[in-house]
Amino acid sequence: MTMVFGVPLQALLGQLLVGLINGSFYALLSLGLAIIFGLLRIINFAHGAQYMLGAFVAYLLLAYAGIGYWGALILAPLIVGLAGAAIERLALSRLYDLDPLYGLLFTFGLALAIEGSFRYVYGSAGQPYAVPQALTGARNLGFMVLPNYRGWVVVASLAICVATWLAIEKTKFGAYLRAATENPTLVRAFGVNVPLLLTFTYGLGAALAGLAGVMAAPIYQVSPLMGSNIIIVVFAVVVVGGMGSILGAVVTGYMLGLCEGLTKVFYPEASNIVIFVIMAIVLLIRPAGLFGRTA
Amino acid sequence: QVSDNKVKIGILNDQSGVYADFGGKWSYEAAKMAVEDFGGKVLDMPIEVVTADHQNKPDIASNIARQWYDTGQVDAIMELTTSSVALAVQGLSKEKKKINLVTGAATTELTGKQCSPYGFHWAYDTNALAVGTGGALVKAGGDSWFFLTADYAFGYSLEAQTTKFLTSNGGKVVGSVRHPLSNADFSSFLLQAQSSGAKVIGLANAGLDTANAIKQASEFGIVAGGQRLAALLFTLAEVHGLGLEAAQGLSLTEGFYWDRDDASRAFGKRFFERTKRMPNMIQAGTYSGVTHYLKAIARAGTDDTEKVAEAMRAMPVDDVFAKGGIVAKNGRMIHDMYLMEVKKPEESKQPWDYFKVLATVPGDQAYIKPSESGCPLAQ
Amino acid sequence: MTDAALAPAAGRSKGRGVALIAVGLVLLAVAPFVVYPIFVMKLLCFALFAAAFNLLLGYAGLLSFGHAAFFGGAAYFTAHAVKEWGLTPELGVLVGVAGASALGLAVGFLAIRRQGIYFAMITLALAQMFFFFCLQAKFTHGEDGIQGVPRGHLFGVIDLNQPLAMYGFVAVVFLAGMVAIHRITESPFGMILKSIRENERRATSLGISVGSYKLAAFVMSAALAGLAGATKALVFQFATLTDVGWQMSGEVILMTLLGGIGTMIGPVVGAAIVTALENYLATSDFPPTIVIGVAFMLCVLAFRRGVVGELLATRWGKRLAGRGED
Amino acid sequence: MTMDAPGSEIVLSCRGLRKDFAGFTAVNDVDLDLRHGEIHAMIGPNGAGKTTVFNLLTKFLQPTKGRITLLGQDITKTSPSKVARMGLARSFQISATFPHLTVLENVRVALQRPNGLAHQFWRPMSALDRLNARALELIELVGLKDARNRPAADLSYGRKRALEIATTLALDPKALLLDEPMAGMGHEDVAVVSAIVRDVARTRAVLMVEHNLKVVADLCDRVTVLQRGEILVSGDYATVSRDERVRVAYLGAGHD
Amino acid sequence: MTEAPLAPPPSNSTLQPSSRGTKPVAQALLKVRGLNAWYGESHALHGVDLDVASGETVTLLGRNGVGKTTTLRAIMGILPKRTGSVRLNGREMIGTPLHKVAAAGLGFVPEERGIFASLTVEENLTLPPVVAAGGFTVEELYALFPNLKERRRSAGTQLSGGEQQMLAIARVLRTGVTLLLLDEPTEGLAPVIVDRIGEIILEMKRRGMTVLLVEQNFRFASRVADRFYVMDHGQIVDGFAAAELPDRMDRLKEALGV
Ligand SMILES: Nc1ncnc2c1ncn2[C@@H]1O[C@H](COP(=O)(O)OP(=O)(O)OP(=O)(O)O)[C@@H](O)[C@H]1O
Ligand SMILES: Nc1ncnc2c1ncn2[C@@H]1O[C@H](COP(=O)(O)OP(=O)(O)OP(=O)(O)O)[C@@H](O)[C@H]1O
Ligand SMILES: [Mg+2]
Ligand SMILES: [Mg+2]
Repeated sequence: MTMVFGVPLQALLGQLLVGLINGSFYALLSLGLAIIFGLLRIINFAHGAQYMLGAFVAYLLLAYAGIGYWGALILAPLIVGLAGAAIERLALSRLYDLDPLYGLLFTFGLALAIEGSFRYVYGSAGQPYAVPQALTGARNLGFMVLPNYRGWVVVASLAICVATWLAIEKTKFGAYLRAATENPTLVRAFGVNVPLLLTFTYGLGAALAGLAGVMAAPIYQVSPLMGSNIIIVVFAVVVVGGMGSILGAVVTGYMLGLCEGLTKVFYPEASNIVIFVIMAIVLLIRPAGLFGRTA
Repeated sequence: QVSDNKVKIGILNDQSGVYADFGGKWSYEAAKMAVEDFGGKVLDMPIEVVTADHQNKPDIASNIARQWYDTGQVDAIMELTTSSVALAVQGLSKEKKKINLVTGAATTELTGKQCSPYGFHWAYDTNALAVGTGGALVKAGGDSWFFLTADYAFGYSLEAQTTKFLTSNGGKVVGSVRHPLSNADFSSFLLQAQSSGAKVIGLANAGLDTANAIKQASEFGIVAGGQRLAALLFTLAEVHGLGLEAAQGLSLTEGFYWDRDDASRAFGKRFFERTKRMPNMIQAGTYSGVTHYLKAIARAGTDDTEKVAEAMRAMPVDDVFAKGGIVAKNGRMIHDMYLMEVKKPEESKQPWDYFKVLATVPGDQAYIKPSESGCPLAQ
Repeated sequence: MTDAALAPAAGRSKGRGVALIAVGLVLLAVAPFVVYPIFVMKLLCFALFAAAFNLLLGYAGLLSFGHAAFFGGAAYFTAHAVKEWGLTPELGVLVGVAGASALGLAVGFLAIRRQGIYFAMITLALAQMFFFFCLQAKFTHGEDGIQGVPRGHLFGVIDLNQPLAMYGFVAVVFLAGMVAIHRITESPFGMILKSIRENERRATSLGISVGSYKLAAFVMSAALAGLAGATKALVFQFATLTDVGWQMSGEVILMTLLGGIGTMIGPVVGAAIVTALENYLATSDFPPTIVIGVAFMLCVLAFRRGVVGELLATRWGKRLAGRGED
Repeated sequence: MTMDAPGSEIVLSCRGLRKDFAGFTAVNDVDLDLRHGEIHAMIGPNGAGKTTVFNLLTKFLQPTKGRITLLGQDITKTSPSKVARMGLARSFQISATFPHLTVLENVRVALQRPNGLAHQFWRPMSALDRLNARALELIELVGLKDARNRPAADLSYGRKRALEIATTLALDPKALLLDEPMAGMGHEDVAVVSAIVRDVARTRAVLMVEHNLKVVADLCDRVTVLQRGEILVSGDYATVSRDERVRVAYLGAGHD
Repeated sequence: MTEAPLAPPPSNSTLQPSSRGTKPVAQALLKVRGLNAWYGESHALHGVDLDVASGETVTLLGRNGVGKTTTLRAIMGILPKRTGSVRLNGREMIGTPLHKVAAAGLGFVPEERGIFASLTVEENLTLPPVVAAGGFTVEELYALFPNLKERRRSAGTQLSGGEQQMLAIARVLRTGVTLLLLDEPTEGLAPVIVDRIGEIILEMKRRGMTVLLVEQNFRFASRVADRFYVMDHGQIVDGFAAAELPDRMDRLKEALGV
């Protein structure tokens, strides 16, 4: 058996794959966060709550409307996205002229309120949500047994990240978005309804978080606490990637997932700190983050 | 001889935070049930139950406890979920010469170095969980273990105590891995556990961490592959939240199960009618603790702390929760524990029909001998 | 050129300031006999914590999302020093403050490299690292926390187990902390801080090493937050993880925001409201997190100046502050 | 003001100064010498790189290439605040005051550090009162005496520029870099500021960017024309304004 | 020194107040009256009045900082605060949301060009939505500016200054707006490009477009403009037709500080 630093190669490959799966969630979440930050200059502290909301909506759809995973995959992000759009219209749009810190503080309060409400109604132990029938079972890859659902998560999240990236980099709508990031006033002067675009963008970011939530529901316990635990790590991902850089967020998401996976093999005690350590090092060497534009 | 002409019990626990499902507002319900069952009066004085949500903050808990004792005419505080709160309130109760009875927290410190003459620890502790799950499971054939341990003091002590019992019963530990607290993804650790070939994977963690580990173990087909999962701290409420599909085959230890005998079934049914859920050991333990406290007042003929505490120790505990339970000098209520296995979905005949009792662990084996607990009162 | 002619407004507000301070002192003296003393002590600790936080946000313009690390960290250091090393309370508090300052130096050194939201994120992440450290370090006893910390005898003579003695000690620490904060903000150094907040590039061009001043302010704020945390450890006789978590960092922001950023009494008022609210909510039917979350949102949307700020903005408030006449 | 060195002494100079921004060269191969007692103007079309040169000289930007010396010391790698402490002061093109501080406080902030009153956090604010006399002198010089207790934000644009000059002068610098000091000022103000600049320049080296050519012609001993980051021509005003390239690039064909 | 920078033009100015104001123009496409504008608390425009007739090219002259750019921005509505009246085809534009202004027929080429760095040349070119028929097609524009076609795949800001200016103008020509606001289109450009831009403006005029131009390059302006306005201190201080230009040359030179 081939060994790498005292760990069998096969096991290592398995762990790398697992890291990639984790990275998929980081990437999906940081993608939404980066889009919101890139255009709205708002650190969306409620992103974790919106992720949780996605998972909960999926659960509620199943429990009360009998709508299963595949339906939820479409509906839940839509619902979370619409809720996000409403929040943007009602509240966030009033904060754009102020210091960006107020956006951070508002979404912080929002996160507390959403999570608190769900904890109040549903407790914190969580709700059951099973892997969809079509994706149960596992496949032997030789070096590890990969549950089919995990395979789906990697493929789907990669597809979504690429699709979102393409939509933003290659379409007319994306061109509006990118242009509005640079100079919203001028884009408005060209006749584009930028306020609507902003509302849509926040909705899109929230929907991406919701989508990640639905995808997480069969793997992670659907609990009101699921978002607050992951959000800080995702912040670190976005800071390392370079705030506002969409590509940076996605690439860093996968990369840090892998780093974390490796740490779990070689020094598991540090696996929750490793991301912050990387962040500190990156900030020392490249204050703007790995993919950040301005120095 | 009752102070302020009434007996007032405070139920202080987490009702909105991470441990809200452990005992939560349902422990308050259980306490009220106990008072009603007792007849609402003791020594002809009315009994009152108050409650507060400490939000998992020891300072809020300590503040409320002080106010209750000093100005709120509260005679005893019970439940006390999470160890930092339980220890803080026990310290305070000792200073104020008031009774506190812990059902929600697990740490053996409560009846160890930090024990109090007026402090009681009722439903379970880490040692009992370790003996129940570790010791009894080895006897049932699960003799090689791999631990998934939460990387902080609570996890270490669960792991260490379990290890002690399983090795003394002829089992061995083939490996262990420490995972960060609030770790969402366990697949990496589960892969390591899987390839270790251990017969039992012990989950030395709590709450959402345990739930996630179990859910993901089922996804990776660990139980289906012949390995056994043993959760060291997990209750009925959490199995309910996980669903049988994911939880089937899991072993765990509780001090109570509603479907054990006729008395517990009757109690469970009444509790369910009030709360739409079956009681776990913390809620049933709170019922038992309140009842025992009231009995002790009746026996002592006063609510004077010293005398009531003495009476509580003097009487055996015989109720729906415990049969022949003994209250030791260090405050530990010693009673039987049950090693359970979670049923397969097809075995479950009705809602909340989740457990099979695999083994009963006698109280004197489950709990640390008072003389060895490190509590000065029991030397 | 007489000074009086230069700053007439300052002269007027000075008289009122003295009156306000007198009222505050009387309140402080009466409080333990009216309100529950332990609650007042807790409030004073949080008020000092919020004021220390405000020193950074309100006067240097830096939003730290990791201040709980200094508050809770100091609580641990003090608890350990008093319980395990048997130090007297005043030395224990000193150990806590020193620890918080050292921590502040390390966090500040990394964080001041960026501004605005970036600064907030970095402090958050670093504080989170410290949280994990506290979770795992042996001396903190994990989730049990350090319990049963003796209050001991102040300078070896005054028994702090006497509630009034303890109250007196906390009140003196609070006053000393507030005086220090007032002194710092109203000092030549404070003036430089203000100028940096107003226009960093301009300050640099005047030869001010912006980074060192920010770092100094950061360390001072951390030290004072540590003073509050250390005192709290003695009041409650324990130090636990709740005080180092990011929720606590959020709470201190809420206190400051609610009371009024950049004012001297704002954080004190905010701390009083939040602590009272938490205490009240504990026994009410309202879930605390929801109420606090909604309070946050309302503050940001509707009263960004906070209670004190909004009051000062009224005519009566302007008069009180001595600015009404101009 | 004690220094009375001969007018030929070079205070600030740079050689081969270059600044690249992501694939674009904003300043290229610029050599400048600022002499004691001389007013040096830098003119050129918008975007020619004038402000960038200012930022490079004051170290707000790090040059890609080139060497800068101040009073004979190499400052190519020095921090901006250190450079300011060594005696190089500047004003900003976009007016830079401390908006919520009063006029007096604005000037006093500049006086604090040279007088050792910057880091005392233990002393009361009244410790700064001894700076008031000097601060007021400067405020009077630029005609802001009546506004001394008003926040800088309340001042009109032109008066903010005046305040900025007073603040800059408070540092008593050896070299003074003024970025469009007259921009946004009325005619009389231009005259006042011109007089101030002429006065302070007697004992200092001054470099100014100015679009008001009348001011340049009246005030400046030497003019450097910058275009696309490079020096087009340098010399006295008459020479420069006669240069055909300058007329095309900057003065425009309509200029006589 | 006086507090108010709002003082009227100094009396020693050669431009007498009597010459102020505008000659009424038959069926003005754009009618601006009493336009005031502010940047934060600084008051930049003090009651600008001007008219532009359909099909006309009008040039706004004035020294640096007198408010020419601000006038264009205020007409467009991309300032935080403005008051007065801006009528386009009789329709009041003050109060119209900014993103509806383009549809009303106004196109804007900003002084700083506003090329988007994260968009390619072609994306930049096709960014503004088409608001009316009659604009140039992308092919026509590429024919007009071959440099752009050559570099259509490069990032917008990799272009040279001159090319960026072409792109900024071309971008608006596609949308079919009737009135074009051009802010210093020749700034920093080589003479040959200035000539090209002059030709383009003349071509636009032939196609019936209306142009309001801000220009420092007087020679260039005199080649394309039908009428002139002169600004000082945030006000229009003079206005005349191209034919009157030779008579006014001396006074202008002084007013413009050249
Ligand atoms: N940080 C930067 N990144 C990229 N390009 C920059 C940066 N700063 C300036 N530039 C560019 O460098 C060139 C020179 O700018 P600079 O501000 O020095 O011009 P200037 O001569 O001062 O013009 P003005 O007369 O308008 O003030 C401009 O094209 C500008 O866009
Ligand atoms: N964004 C801004 N914020 C504050 N003041 C501004 C701003 N833009 C311009 N100003 C000021 O408004 C006045 C008018 O400026 P404007 O840009 O309209 O002048 P201009 O005539 O276009 O000059 P130029 O020929 O230099 O382009 C100037 O005094 C300028 O300093
Ligand atoms: Mg410039
Ligand atoms: Mg302009």
